Amino acid sequence: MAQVIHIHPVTRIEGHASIAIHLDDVGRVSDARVEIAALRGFEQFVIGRPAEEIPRIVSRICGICPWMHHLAAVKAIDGCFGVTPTPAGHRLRELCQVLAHIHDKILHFFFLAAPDFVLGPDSDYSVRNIMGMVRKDPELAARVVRMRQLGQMMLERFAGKAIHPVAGVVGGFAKPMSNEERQELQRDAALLLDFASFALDYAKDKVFGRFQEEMQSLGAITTGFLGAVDAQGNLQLYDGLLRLMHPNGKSVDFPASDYELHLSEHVEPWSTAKMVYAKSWREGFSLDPAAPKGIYRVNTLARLNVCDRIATPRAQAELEAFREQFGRPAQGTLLYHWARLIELVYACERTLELLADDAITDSAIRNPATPQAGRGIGHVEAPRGTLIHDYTTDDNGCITKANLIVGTTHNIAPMNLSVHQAASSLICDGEFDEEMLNRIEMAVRAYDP
Amino acid sequence: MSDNTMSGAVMVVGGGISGMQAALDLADLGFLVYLVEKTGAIGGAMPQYNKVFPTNDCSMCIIAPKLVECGRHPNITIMTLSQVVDISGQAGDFTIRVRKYPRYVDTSKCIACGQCSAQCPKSVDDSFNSNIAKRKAIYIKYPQAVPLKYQIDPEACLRINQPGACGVCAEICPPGAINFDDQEHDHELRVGAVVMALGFQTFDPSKAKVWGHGIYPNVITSLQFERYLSPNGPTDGILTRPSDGEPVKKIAFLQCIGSRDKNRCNNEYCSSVCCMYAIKEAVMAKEVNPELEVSIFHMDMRTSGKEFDRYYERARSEYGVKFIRSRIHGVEPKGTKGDLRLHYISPQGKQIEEIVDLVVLSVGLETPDSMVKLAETIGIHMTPDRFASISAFMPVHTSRKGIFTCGAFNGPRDIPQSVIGGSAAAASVSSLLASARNTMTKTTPPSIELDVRLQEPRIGVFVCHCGTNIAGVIDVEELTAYAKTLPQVVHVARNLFTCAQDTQDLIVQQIRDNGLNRIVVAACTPRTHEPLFRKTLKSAGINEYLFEMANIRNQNAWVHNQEPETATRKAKDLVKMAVVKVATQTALKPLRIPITPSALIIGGGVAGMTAALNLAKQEFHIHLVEKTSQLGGNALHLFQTWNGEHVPRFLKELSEEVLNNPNIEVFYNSTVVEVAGHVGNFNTTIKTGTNRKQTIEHGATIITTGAKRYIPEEFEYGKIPKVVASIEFDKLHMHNETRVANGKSFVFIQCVGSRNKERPYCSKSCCTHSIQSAIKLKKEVPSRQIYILYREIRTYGQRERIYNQARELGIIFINYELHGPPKISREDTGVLVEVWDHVLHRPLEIKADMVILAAATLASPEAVELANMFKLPLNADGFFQEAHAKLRPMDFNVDGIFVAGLAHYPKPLEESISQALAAAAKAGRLLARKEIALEPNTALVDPERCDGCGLCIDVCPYLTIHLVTYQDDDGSVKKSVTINQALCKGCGICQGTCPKRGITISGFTYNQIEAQIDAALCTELTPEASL
Amino acid sequence: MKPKLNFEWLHACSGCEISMLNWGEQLLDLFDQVEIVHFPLLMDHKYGGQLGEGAPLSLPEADIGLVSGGVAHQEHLQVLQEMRKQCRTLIALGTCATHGGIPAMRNQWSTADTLHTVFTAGTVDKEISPSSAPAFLDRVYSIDEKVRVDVSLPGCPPQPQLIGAVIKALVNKDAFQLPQKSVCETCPTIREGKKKMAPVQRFLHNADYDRDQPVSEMQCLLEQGLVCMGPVTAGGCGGKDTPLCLQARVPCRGCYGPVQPGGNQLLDMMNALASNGIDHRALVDRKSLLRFSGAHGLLKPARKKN
Amino acid sequence: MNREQKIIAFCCNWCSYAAADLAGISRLQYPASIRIIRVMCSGMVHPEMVMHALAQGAAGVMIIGCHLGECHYIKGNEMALARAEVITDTLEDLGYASEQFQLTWVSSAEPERLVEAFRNMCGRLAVLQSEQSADHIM
Repeated sequence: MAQVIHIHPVTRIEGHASIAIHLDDVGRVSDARVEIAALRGFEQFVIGRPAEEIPRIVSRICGICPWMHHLAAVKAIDGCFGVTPTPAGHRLRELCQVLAHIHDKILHFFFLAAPDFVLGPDSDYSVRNIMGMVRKDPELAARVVRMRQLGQMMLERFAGKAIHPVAGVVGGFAKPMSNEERQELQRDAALLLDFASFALDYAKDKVFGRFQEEMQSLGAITTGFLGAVDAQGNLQLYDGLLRLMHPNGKSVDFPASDYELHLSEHVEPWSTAKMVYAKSWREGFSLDPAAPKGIYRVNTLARLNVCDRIATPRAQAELEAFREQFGRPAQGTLLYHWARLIELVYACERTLELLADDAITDSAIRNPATPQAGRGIGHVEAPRGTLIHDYTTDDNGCITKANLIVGTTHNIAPMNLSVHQAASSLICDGEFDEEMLNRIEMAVRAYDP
Repeated sequence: MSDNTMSGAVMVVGGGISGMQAALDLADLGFLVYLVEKTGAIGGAMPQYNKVFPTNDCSMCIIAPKLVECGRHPNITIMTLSQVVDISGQAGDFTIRVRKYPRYVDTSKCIACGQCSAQCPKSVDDSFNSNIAKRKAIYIKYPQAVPLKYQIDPEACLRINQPGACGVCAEICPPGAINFDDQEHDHELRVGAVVMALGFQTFDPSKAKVWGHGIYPNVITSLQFERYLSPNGPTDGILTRPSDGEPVKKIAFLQCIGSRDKNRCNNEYCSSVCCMYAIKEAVMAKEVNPELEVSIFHMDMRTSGKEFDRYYERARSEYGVKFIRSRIHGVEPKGTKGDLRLHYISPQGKQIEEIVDLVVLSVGLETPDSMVKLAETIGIHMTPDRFASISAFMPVHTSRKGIFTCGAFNGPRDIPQSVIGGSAAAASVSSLLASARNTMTKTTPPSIELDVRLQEPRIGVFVCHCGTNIAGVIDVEELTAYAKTLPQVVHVARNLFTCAQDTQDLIVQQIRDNGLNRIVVAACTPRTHEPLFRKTLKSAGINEYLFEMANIRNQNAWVHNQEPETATRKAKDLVKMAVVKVATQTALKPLRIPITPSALIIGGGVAGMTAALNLAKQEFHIHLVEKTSQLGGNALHLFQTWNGEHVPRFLKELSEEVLNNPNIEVFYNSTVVEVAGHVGNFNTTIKTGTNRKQTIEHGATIITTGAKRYIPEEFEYGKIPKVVASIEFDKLHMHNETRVANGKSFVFIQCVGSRNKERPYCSKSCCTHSIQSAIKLKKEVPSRQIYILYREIRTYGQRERIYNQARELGIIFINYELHGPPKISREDTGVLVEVWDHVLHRPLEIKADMVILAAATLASPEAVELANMFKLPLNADGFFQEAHAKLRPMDFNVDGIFVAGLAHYPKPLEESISQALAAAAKAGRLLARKEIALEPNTALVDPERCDGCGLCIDVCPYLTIHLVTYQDDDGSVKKSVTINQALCKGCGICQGTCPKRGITISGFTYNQIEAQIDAALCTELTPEASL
Repeated sequence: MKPKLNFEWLHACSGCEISMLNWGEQLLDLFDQVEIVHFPLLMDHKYGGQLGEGAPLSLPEADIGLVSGGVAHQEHLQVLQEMRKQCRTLIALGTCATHGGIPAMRNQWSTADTLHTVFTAGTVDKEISPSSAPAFLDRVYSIDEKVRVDVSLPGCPPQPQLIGAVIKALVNKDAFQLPQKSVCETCPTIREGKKKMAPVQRFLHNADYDRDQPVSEMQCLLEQGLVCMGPVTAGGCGGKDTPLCLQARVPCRGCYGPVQPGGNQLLDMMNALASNGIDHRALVDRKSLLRFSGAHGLLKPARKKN
Repeated sequence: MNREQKIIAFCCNWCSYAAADLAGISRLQYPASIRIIRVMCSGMVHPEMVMHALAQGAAGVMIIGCHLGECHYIKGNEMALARAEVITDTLEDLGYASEQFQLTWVSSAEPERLVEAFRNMCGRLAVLQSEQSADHIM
């Protein structure tokens, strides 16, 4: 008898989602969908607002990665008003962005994802969580909690607000960094780098090692990838060119402002979430598991796949090891976790790199801006993928049009495919249990939606 | 006379603005005042005016509070329909016979419901409306009248003229107040002093037929015009032609009707006010209808007061009022439709005929014959112009000691001068009767009050029928039943007249019996009756502020009298609103601040010395600060007053008296350097001649810092030695210096530095001054050629006499305009003056031996600093800006500080002395109180809510709000604001600003108002959201 | 028995949850003191049972319920009502829950208009609106518009210590006091009154301050002419320290909602400016002063004028 | 719909409240929907009070103060004027009809003017209501 299995809500992810798995008469998966409830109308209600206020509004798209939206918007508004941030302003923004990556990655890996691995996908739902982790390894849990908090507090101490930030301003940054602040941040960043290295070692040892097979197979699909690199092909989070890699490994680099030439959005009648696909491949869009079209992925794994190298030593070493083991591009869905921890190391190293430069304490932090008509496209690599804010302003510098492509949007289509893949491989006769359903959720969790 | 024979009572005769001001000041200075008014209500002339110049305030609006204040003052007894018959005795101990004419209405019963008037069948001309409308035989003078009691006009009343007739008013009067048998009575009253504020009447132009008043309906007087313009007048402010009700398109104002005229009447003097009121009326008419053509025909525009010239200029340039310098000698009809024809000669010498559809006669002021007779009876001297004879040095003293005078009875004058006169008279009385102060006044004993803070509200509601005024419309039984259902209401009663004296006793009893701690009276308006009921609460031992009125008469029954059901529903809302408001009312106690009984007077000129001496005689201590080493100020340069009194002698006597008075401490070479404190308790630091700083504690401050003279930059002054300023000329003249002695031709140039673009004001005394000098020169050597080049001769009031005299002596007056000033050049040993002669219409060359420049009076440059220290405003010309140009001419909005003399505006000595006395009255009124009881409805800061955001600081008009920083319990630094309660007036602008209800006005808290809103809208606060 | 805790998010961004995690190690104590029975961000309890066998959208009973986010569609409303039913004490956490928050900005448009704009914006390949989307309500509601709320804890996000303190107090049945005053309470900037306040300017240049001096040496931003919503906004974002935005030397935008319960930040701010003689019309886009408190019917589509 | 339409009128103690008393003395008739709340000064009325009244269902709100330049407290009515602009702007911003609010100056001697203001307010609220109900039907 045909039936629909609902996983509602998908838990230990960063937003609202549910999964519907349709079984046919014989209990085989006929369809599987992830519904991400994302509609909040930002594209509508930013209209009419003075553009310089937008960074403080759109941060509310996500409370986990508000800095990403804040900074993508700031960069876009710079474009609208035709102003370039001062060098120090630019550095301070990037510093905040990489710092914001740190807490995010710790949160995702340890608080959300790790319980599946550390406690096991089959453990009871009531303990398969951070509270269970605390019970199992209080010392580790305490360190994790402390370190994530530290990442946030570094931001709050320096930039006022960590959640829903305010310090990025059109033309630069709102406050300069003092030497005391810089030294304090350097001390703390060193602690974080230690922890990042520890975390990666811990994961390789205690997590990935134990789930070698799943790492490659659970929710595995073959797709293209999108991420950011600099002109030399180095991994970039704050700035850089977008690189779209075809499943066949061929890439094209383009500035974010050209995104419309390469990407397009698609609406499925069953979802309020828009899906993005690679228009420039000229194959259209299809979610057919047998012959998907236009599908690419973003987020950590994608970035590690598209970049040629990472400019910081520890992360580069990890990248090399990763590539050696999984090739390029690596397609295994759970490898997102691994890639995430490599990026954590990079973010810590990059933080220290930025802080090491005296220019970061410069007083010239903001160039004055004048409201004007214009269009600006701001891009950053958010923890959940390529984030694009695209605004148009009128003569008074108020928004007339907005388009926002958030990281998760790119990944919605692949997530659907991954869920379909996982569900199909796990459920074949209409029988299912909690562990199976959790494993299906694990395929979603890897994308960190 | 020994002090104990002095009476502490004073009689003020005349209830116009001057008399009212004198009465209020005297009552507060500690004297019992009998305010004798010959009509049925006080107020005098002001209630008849639509607006006042130059502020364009609504006249009624600004006088109404004064009326109420007089009506309510415990130490003012108003005697209406009364006249003084005879005064015997002497200063300090007069016996006065006052005749009180019958009103035929018992004022203790009349509730002013107006039903009598509505039913009265007899209509007669209403003199209040200048006979352009009718009133009934039983009437009130005007709706805001004080006392608000009806009166019967015995000449008009059918019943009084024919016993047995009519009587309808007596039949319908709800409280039965009509008494047709009322009789006139004589009262003998003992008082220590008398203030004669007898007022004026307007000239009756119908006597001289030339103007056609009383013949042609479209010729009206300026007072009638006021009534036409007045929104509360008989035409609701709509101006139409009296003849046919057609819209008015063209108006001519004719000035000097009954003034400056020895031919058609005997009024030689200038009435002083007509130029300004004509401009005002013209502007008002233009405001309503900008299309209107308005011309003012005049001889000189005498707009010499503060801000008057600006007003004049605005009327011309902004409103397009035409000013034509020509005296019109007659008005003729044109056709049969009511149009009027005027002939005049234009400034260019042409004969012009003008057709207008309304002529307004700017009638002058004169003393009524009855008052002249009264003055004769009591033996006070009058001038030939039939005004009280006064000395410029003693501007409110009559020839009989102990009898003072003020207002237009002292000569024609405007409202501020009358107010100043009233206060000045009060000051003079107060110094005379200082020893009898507070011997006759009433004080209410303090009552013991129940502490209700911890009690639950127990509200009593008293519903008034007001006869049938309320009960005839509103279902009072239903209302009473409804009131019983309201929360916290424990007692409800109905009364026929809640304001009746026996009801007060009943209410007290019911408060006690039912343990009521908050009272609502549903009756008339709190504006008239709140004080009465508060007193009742007090006598019942409840804080008087735990009271609220529901205005179900004036604002309900009377205005919805055709909709009894709706009105009843509304009455329920109003009662509910009052109940919810009073429920959270807290007991309030006025803050009492002791007053330092001394005054600081800054400036030792005539004004400063006059104020000092008066206050010293009132037994207050005075600190007189003078920046030079000599007392006397600008008067040191003066030789005589306008009527020829010798100034140096007066100045010498005044200085000696000041120096010899033990209550006056003079600081020479001293200036104020720092100011702290507030009304009642100022701490002012002065720097003395030895550079020592000294801090003076004082309760009041009077600023008499004078002015300085303009050093001309024009007319070759300083380049040609024979061109001198008038003050210099006086000195040369006094010593008969050779330039003067040998001079055969003298030219005076007026308005030097005044009335120009830079200083668009009139220096006020120069015309008179120059004419006096000219007369003296001419009298000395009649062959001297004397010219006065003027723009407008402003010998206002009785000064007109010397202008006439000068012309009779052959002094030549030549008019010039601002854009064509005389040209001066050196010629041989003399000076050549070239000017355009407007009479001959050709240039004129005068060879002068001396040219005398009437240089302007300028604001003292030190005023700026002083104003900053005391937080006082200056006007655009740098003179101190008084609180209100009309009614508070020596006050500031900052309490306890007063201004007098040239610091306020240029003025002649007489007016400086008056203003100084008036300022002394104000200061004395404050100091005599010993302590200030501050209105308790002031702003309170809620420390639970205020966080010192500072939004309210600069919105406060009285600058009472300040930021403070404090440490809270855990040591963290917090900010808040504090209110200086002594300065707060409770306006609530701060409450209207604060976004967090951090500051509220007790009695009108945000929560109370919100509760009233909720009650009015009958919303029960039921959260729809609860599950 | 440890008190049970439900933590739901509705029309929310998860900032409130992250803020709670920013409480740091004290969080571990909390995990000890309460039993979390439903918390989608951190644990795997599902509506209607783990296999979906129970009643749809059913939740466990709890002593304390935390709800972040406002109510935008039917499912939010159902979850919220279930929360209210199951939780003895219900806490509205964060400004979305208490005042609608940023998402309530969309109340200036009808739901249909918003859907149209969103699904036609940018690079969408075809213009369709999803058919099986959850049933959107006509506007975004704060949760107290829909159910009774016991504790309102605004903030975007609420300060972690305050969340912690409230939960702890509820667990220990202690009394607690939420901040009553505005952002200005803990703002150390120099204030002298608004008389000299410059005309309102857009935030296109940084505030005037000496980078080597603490915030306490900086002139009040409002007095500098930068519209700072501090005076009309509930305080507490910086705990007892300087408000967070001020730490970053930027003006407050009002994220804790009105300081006065039921207050109107737009009206209060405009009133404060106008009362101080500042031309309120110089302000570009007044409505965004309600960007955090557009629920309670405050933000509405513009009235159609005839 | 049958609920009685009410108008809250904040009247200042010195001018408009006195004028309202005088309107009674003169027996001028005006619609009974007016509910006068006495305040010391028009500058005392916080715009939130206006908004509160409308939110509680008042058909309209009036603030009636002294003529400009005649404020008993120097500048309270100027303050009310500045706030009135805020109120009307905000009413439009918040989707109310700004016609629901009116600021008027009336001196203590102008009861006719006051009554006219009351009548005008009622009149325009009636127009507004008929417009709105017409919108509703459409």
